[in-house]
Amino acid sequence: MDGLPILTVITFLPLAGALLIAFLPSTYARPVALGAALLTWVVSLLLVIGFSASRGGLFQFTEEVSWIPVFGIEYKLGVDGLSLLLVVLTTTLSWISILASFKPIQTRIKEYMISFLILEVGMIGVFLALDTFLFYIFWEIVLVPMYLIIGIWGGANRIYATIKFVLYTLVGSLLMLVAILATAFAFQATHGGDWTGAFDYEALRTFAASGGGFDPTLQLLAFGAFFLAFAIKVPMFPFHTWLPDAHVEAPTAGSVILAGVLLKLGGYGFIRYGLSLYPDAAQTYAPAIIILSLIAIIYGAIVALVQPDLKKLVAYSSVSHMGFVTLGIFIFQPQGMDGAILQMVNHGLITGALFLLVGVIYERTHDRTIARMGGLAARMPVYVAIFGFFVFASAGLPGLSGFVGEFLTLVGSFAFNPLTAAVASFVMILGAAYLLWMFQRVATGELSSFLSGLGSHLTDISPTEILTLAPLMALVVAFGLFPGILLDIINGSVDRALSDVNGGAAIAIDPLVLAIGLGALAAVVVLRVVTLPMFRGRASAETSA
Amino acid sequence: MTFEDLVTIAPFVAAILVAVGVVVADVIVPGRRTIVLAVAFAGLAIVTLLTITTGATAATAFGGSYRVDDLTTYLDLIFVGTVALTLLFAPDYLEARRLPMAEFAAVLLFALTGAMLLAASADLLVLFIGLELMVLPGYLLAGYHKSDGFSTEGAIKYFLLGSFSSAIFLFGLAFVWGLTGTTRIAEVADQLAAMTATGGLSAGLALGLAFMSTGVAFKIAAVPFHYWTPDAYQGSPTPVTGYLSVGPKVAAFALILRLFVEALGPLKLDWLPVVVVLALLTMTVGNLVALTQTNVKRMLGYSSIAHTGYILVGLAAYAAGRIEGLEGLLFYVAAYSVMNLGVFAVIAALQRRPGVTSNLDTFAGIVRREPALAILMTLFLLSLTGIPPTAGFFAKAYVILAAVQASQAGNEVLGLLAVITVLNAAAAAFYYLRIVVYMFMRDPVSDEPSMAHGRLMWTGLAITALLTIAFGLIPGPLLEIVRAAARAIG
Amino acid sequence: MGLANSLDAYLVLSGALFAIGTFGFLARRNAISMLMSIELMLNAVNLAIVAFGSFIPTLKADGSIIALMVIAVAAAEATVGLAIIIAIYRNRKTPLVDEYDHMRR
Amino acid sequence: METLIPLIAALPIAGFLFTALVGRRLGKQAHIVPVAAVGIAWAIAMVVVFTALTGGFGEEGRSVKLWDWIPAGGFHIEAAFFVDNLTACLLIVVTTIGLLVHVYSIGYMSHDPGYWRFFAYLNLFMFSMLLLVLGDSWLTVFVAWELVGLSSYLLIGFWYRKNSAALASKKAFLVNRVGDVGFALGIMAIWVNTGTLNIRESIQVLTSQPLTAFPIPIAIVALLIFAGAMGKSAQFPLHVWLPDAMEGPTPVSALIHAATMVNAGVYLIARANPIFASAPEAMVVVAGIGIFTAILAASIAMTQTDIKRVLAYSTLSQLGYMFAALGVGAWTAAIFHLMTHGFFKGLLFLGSGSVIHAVHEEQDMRKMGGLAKKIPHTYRTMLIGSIAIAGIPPLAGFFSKDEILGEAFKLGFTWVWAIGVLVAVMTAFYMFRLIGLTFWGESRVDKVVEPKIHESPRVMTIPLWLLAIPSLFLGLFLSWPGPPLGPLFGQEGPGLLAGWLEPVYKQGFEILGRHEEAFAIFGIDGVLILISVAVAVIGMVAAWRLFGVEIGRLRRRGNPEQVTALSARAPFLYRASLNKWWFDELNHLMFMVIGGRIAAFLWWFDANIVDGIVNGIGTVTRLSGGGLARVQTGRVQNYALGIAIGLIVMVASYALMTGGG
Amino acid sequence: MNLMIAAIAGAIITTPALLIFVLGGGSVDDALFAALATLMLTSALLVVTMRDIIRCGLAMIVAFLALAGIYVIVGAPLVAAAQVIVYIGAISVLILFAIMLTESKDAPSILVFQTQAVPAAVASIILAVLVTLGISATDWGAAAVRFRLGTEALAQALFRDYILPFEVVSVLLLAAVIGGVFIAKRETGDPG
Repeated sequence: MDGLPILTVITFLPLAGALLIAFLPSTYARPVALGAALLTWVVSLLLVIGFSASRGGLFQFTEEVSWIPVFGIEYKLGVDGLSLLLVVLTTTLSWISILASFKPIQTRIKEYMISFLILEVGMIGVFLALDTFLFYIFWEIVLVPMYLIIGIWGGANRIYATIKFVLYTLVGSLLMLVAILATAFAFQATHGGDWTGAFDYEALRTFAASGGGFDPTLQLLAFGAFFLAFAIKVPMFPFHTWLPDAHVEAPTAGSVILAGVLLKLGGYGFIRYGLSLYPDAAQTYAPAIIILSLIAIIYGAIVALVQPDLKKLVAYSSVSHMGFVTLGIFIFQPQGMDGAILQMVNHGLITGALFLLVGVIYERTHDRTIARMGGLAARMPVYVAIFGFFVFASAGLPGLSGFVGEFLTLVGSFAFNPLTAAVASFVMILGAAYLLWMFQRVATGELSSFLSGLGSHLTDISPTEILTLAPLMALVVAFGLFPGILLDIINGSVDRALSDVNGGAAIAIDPLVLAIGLGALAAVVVLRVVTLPMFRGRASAETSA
Repeated sequence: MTFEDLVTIAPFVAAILVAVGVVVADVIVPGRRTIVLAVAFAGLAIVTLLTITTGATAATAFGGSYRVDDLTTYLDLIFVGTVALTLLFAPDYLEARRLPMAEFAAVLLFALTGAMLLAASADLLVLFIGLELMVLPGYLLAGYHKSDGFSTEGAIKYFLLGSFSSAIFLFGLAFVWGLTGTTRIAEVADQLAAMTATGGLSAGLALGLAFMSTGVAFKIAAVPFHYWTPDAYQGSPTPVTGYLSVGPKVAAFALILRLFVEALGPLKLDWLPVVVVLALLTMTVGNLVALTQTNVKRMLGYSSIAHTGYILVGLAAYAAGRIEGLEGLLFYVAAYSVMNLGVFAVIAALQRRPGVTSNLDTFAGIVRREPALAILMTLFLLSLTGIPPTAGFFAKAYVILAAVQASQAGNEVLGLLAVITVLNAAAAAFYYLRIVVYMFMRDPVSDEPSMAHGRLMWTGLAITALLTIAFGLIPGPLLEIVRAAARAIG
Repeated sequence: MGLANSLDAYLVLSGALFAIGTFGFLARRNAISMLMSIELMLNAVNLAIVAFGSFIPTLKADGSIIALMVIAVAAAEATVGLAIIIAIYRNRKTPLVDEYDHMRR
Repeated sequence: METLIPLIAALPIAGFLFTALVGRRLGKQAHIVPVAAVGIAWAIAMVVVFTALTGGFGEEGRSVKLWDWIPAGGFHIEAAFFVDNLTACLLIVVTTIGLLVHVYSIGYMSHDPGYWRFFAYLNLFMFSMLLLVLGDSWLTVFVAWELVGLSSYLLIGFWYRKNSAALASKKAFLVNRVGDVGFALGIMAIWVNTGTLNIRESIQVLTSQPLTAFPIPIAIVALLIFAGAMGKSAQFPLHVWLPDAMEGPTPVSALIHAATMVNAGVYLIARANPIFASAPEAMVVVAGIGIFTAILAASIAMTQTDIKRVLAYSTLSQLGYMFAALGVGAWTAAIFHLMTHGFFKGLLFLGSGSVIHAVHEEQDMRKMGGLAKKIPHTYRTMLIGSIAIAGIPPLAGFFSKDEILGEAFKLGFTWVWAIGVLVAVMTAFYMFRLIGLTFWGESRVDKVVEPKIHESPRVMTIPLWLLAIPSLFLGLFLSWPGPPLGPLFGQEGPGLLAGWLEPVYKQGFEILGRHEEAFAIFGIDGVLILISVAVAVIGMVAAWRLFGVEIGRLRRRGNPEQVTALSARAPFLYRASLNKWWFDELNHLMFMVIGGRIAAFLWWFDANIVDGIVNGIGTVTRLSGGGLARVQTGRVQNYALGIAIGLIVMVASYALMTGGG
Repeated sequence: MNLMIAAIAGAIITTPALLIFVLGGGSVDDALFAALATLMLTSALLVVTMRDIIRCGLAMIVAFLALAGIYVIVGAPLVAAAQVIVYIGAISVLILFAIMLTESKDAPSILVFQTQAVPAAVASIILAVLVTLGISATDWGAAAVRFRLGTEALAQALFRDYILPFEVVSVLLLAAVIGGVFIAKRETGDPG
């Protein structure tokens, strides 16, 4: 496999598919797109086979071509355990969502498939790029197709949502660009004005690791910029408000990819760049980030409780779940990091599946309002069974993959500071609460008048739809029972990332700080709860299920 | 006047001859646009050839009043390209409105000669005349659709304010002459270096600088001297708008390079703050106002103002001591030229049928009617936004890099400028994407049949699109040229 | 007391003329008056240039030549300007520039 | 053994998967595979149990490793099974009762459309429960912990069309989750303290080193684990879910909510006995909560009218006993009571199921009465169960309950003993109230149903009798030849069960410094026995006086007026008992009302503050743009003036740079 | 009537010159300069203030004449000549012609002056002041006396140093004419 540049192949196979679609009549759009995605998936599986987990911390299959020699910018790809997982996740979810959009998407199918494949190119590229400049380019490439997917095939309020999504993301990423350039220049300046390696991730990393690394102020500023970009993508509280809008408006497959992969870009960026290039700054920021993560975990779950719209509920649950990712990363504990990465993968699978499931209902009812559902179990038993499976998976039921990541993160944070673990583990209750409540309102009880009104339209889940969900179920079970598969792959990357931030030796969060952070939130809440008038109406409306 | 002199100015002379040739051709066989175009393109080809061949070796002519170096060559190529592309885009539009091709081509080519002279001038008087020769045709082109109220209105606004600023600029120039006692750029620079070495900026020089800065700021449409831009752009025939947004602007930057960077180089640190403030105002105001526009041509007028701001960042970085700033500026103008020409070309194509406005809702759902144009438009808009891998992105990255370097070299305010630049870029995304929204995500207001577009139009669009991508994807070659050009004066 | 021999006198004079021209340009409504004001400004500049020419030793002849060029340029400008003025007068039937405000904001 | 032990758990899960996938098509044959699976599992389990109790695994037991589950660096978890005598005891209860309930269900659920689904769920539960008792590491136990929660959720909500069932199942899962959080944190604490999650290794570390060596105080660890136990075993204040859980089919109540799952907490603490032994303060808490739950539940059980709810509260109260026992350190007694209670309470529930079956899904005892003749098998078996639970010798309940009370007293927890005695009175009372209202007196059954009343089929009655047998003799069997009867017949040494569990508790006892003192049958112990027998009788007789009795010659009519009079005499206590001390209302206020408002507020906060800021920025930008556009008047002169002003500013600024020009 | 005005104007203009000449003891040149300067400024002011645009045009011619005179004094006769030929001969005529074309007649001041006339005035005065200050504050390294310039020297310079601009200006004029003609000429079917 050394002969052919397999990474380039993986990255640009979808593009080839897109071009093909562009030149074929639109009737071929669906099969070609699916074919391309499947092919990419297969190749990515080959990658897994060829990958040597024992050297998981090192970049393998690296390709290097000089691109803009003037600045030493290179077309450099490589894969380590971390990126391998995420790439496979991407390729898997891609073909699944393409398959899932066969029926829902009927207009402008050609453009749709093309943008979807280009989206895949961008996402894979982000994970494989080993050159900060290249990374940034892929990062931005992701933006455009998603913008179109939401904006063209989205719901009623799609334009507001998509513009919000793009602008929000752009603010972050452009600042990140400044940071990338600043870093590169700092590197060049310290290497006698020689640009070679100024954008090369590994060179930068070794420099950052070697005594002192980058100048402290530069680190603070640059990490700040990176943080903003990633925090918006993840999304961390309080940068998350674009997410519910985007999810609600996006077509099903769009939501799947958005939740399944796009959010992971942030977490990946933190581990790959945030920690490795600016260790000291990472240490400095860590407490704040940890507090934000805790807030996100609890806050997201609580807000999810009262969402009237299925997709919004899942969206807020994403905020909560991704909080675990950032928490796990920034406590600088091996278990935490392991957990964070697992959480990324599992959230991708489970939340992706949940969005697919919501899509299934939406296909039949053209509605997502929880209040109008009810009693589905009577009419769609198989669907409800699968739905229940993923609901519990998302609630972190042991034996399914969701649990391992969550629990590892908690273990790590407990080792870091029991208080954080105590706070975070509350989500075990809250998560179960909003998920089961939702499940109860949708699936159980007598069939709601709205649903019975649909009559024969309310058919049980179709084989195609099952086909999209089955692989996810299989993976969720497999990773739940044998998380070792994943852990072996990522261990190397985790150790390296942690050694980059010198094992978090220095960082220790002052419980006081934590208390203040949470206290602030609590204070606001209490303050408003004691004086309720302005939303009593809604409160009663939402709590009466 | 020796033979060497003639060789040196050969491209310039050739350009003049092409212009005259077009007129003559039209006199011989009136109203045959094919012949006109044939002559024009053939001539431009020759000009290009000469530029490349003679540009290879730096030389001066006419007692050092005319100078050829890598910068000259680079700029000349941009000018020639701009004019050639404009000539590709114009015919469909003019034909539909029964406007003659010959005069258009001739005037445009005269403008080209002016721009080339600007780029090559080593003498302030030549510089001034080149400037006039560049702008006067501009006024005429703006009013080229003379039976159209908007066109002429734009033209007269452009003309009156333009000549007003010319007068101001010239007044400043006069002071410089008076103080330095010479018109040769090199000597001016030496004189100024000597003067500033002893006791800084003298009052007269300050006056001169002020007047010249104002004049130049006007020509590049920097806030608060930009007022003419939106009206002129909106009013002019769309292909002309495309040209106006690129040719005169780039030429004005050539003027800056020759006058401020070269002649007034010794006063760098004195005009740096002014440039910083101008850049800041220009990009911010440009973008903010563009947000509220509903007429695409006008919106893009403001956007071009904003881009002036970005380019000025490069200039500021240079003034703060980073040659990269100059490189960034030069790269940016090239990128800016292709993408802006492209974007206006698409609008021109859409307006082929007379009476089609450039209002936003004209663009509603055109992807149904004109998918190719819609996609091209999107490409150019993305480039203007600065999304990789496009020319616009790399250009922006370049000037930002320069600014960052300058700030790390101790001029922190440049760092601030860089940050504000990217924030602006983010805000700008809103109105660029708004057009995309209309094209792809709205339903068409009227169901007109799609229009046929001439082969020339498609060729031009193809070229611009390719360059837009190429500059972003493989900027290497262009970078080399740019650096050489920058070294010629930096 | 040698007014005619002091450069400043000429320069101040030209400055004054320039200011008057500016005022005209800002204050008048008629396109042609504005054009005339511009001509005044250009002449002011010319005066300054010529004055420099005959007081700054190194400039010598250059002053006059520049002045001649400027005059020529001014002529060209006037031609173009008048042409445009006539054109728009055809469209709008008024020479008052501030009524050419169909494009704004 | 390497294959047998895993098979015990593997068979039910296989049965579950099979039934879940194809059961729908099997119709009325759906039960064959699941019941067979459990049956075989039972057989194997018995083999394993026998080997274990005959010392086949040695003192420390036998563990079987399957695979490395979570190899996350220092955090290494194996998927492994472990069997020792404690496990063996639990296996007996779980597999036996499980099997009987399966059989019983064949009859009970025969008319239900979800027949196959029911058996699938039952198998899933069996797997989870077996995994729980077999788990070799804390995390495995936790997994099972959650899985039993899941299967209980599924079974409680089995009749998903009933909203009450759906709500009850949700409530059960959530309340359990509260406990689970504690358990999870406890596990983390153990890992942080010991660096391993293998139960025996971690306990080894915890007991071998000085307490000060651990970052997390051991008392905290103990309490966290206890929190988990409270959730599953429904101890106050997490007891609220169990009564509602009666929404599920009766076999479920018998299996999960009486005999097996609710005992998980007891098992857990017994398993962790050295940890608790090292944290006396924690043990006091356990004892306190246990005995409080006991009396609280008993007080409620006295007035409930729903036959299953009475049994549910009785279960709570009995569990309270067990925890009290665990708290005072009478671990053997706890397990003893766990086993006996498992059988007779299972019996009672299945019996009540049979009753309900007979009167056509009627659960209100006020609409029963006089059923004794109509459904004799059910009546007899249930009577046995009641006597057993009431603590009348020589039935099973007497031995275990007496051991608990006796130990409590002798270990100096007099207050526990006192309350325990009180509870014993109440127990006897409410059990015979139940029997009286249901089987004796004249019938109050709906006239329409009256003639259709019939005894349940054999497939249901046989399990009842099979359960009646251990209810009769298990106590004697397990305590023999030890106290209390052993000494009477001049026997020596500890009872059978005590002998079995001795190795399990060795460490714990050592830490507590306990030593077996001689059993004084003619001394203190005898007195205690007499007392507990006496109080049982008192309670029984009191019930007879109020609700009548019809045993053989002993006949007496109930006396409703006196009942109302009594309840009127202590109105508050009566209402409190009737309304279950208003715990459901409290929870509703706390979680639905206040919690709901908090959530609603946060949503408002999100939409208007967090997002408001974001959108606000956008709006401000847009508006400022509009403002700036105002400059563009379209008038050349205005523009020119602008330029002129700009020029002036420019001149001024440059002039400043010259330093005043 | 017009003669009257002209006479009065002449009187006003010549007074400062006479004052300088008689009282200030300046040379004839000084006096002439003063006179011409005054004349120029006055007529320039008239250009920008008078209502009747035709008179403005005439006043402009006067101003240019005066300027030409000043050129002579300062020692650039050739420029003076060019001034007379080009401006008075060509441009002014052009302008007057345009005035006829656009029928801009005598008009009430509301039609003459912008609403912003006052700020405009202020701005221009400030500008003038600033410029004057600047000029007076600067040492231009000027010679004590102006020197006259011989025509041949001029030609020398023109054809040695400035041949290029000289040629280019012709191109400029050519362009202006071609374009101007096109824009100004009335097309068939055009309105007006």
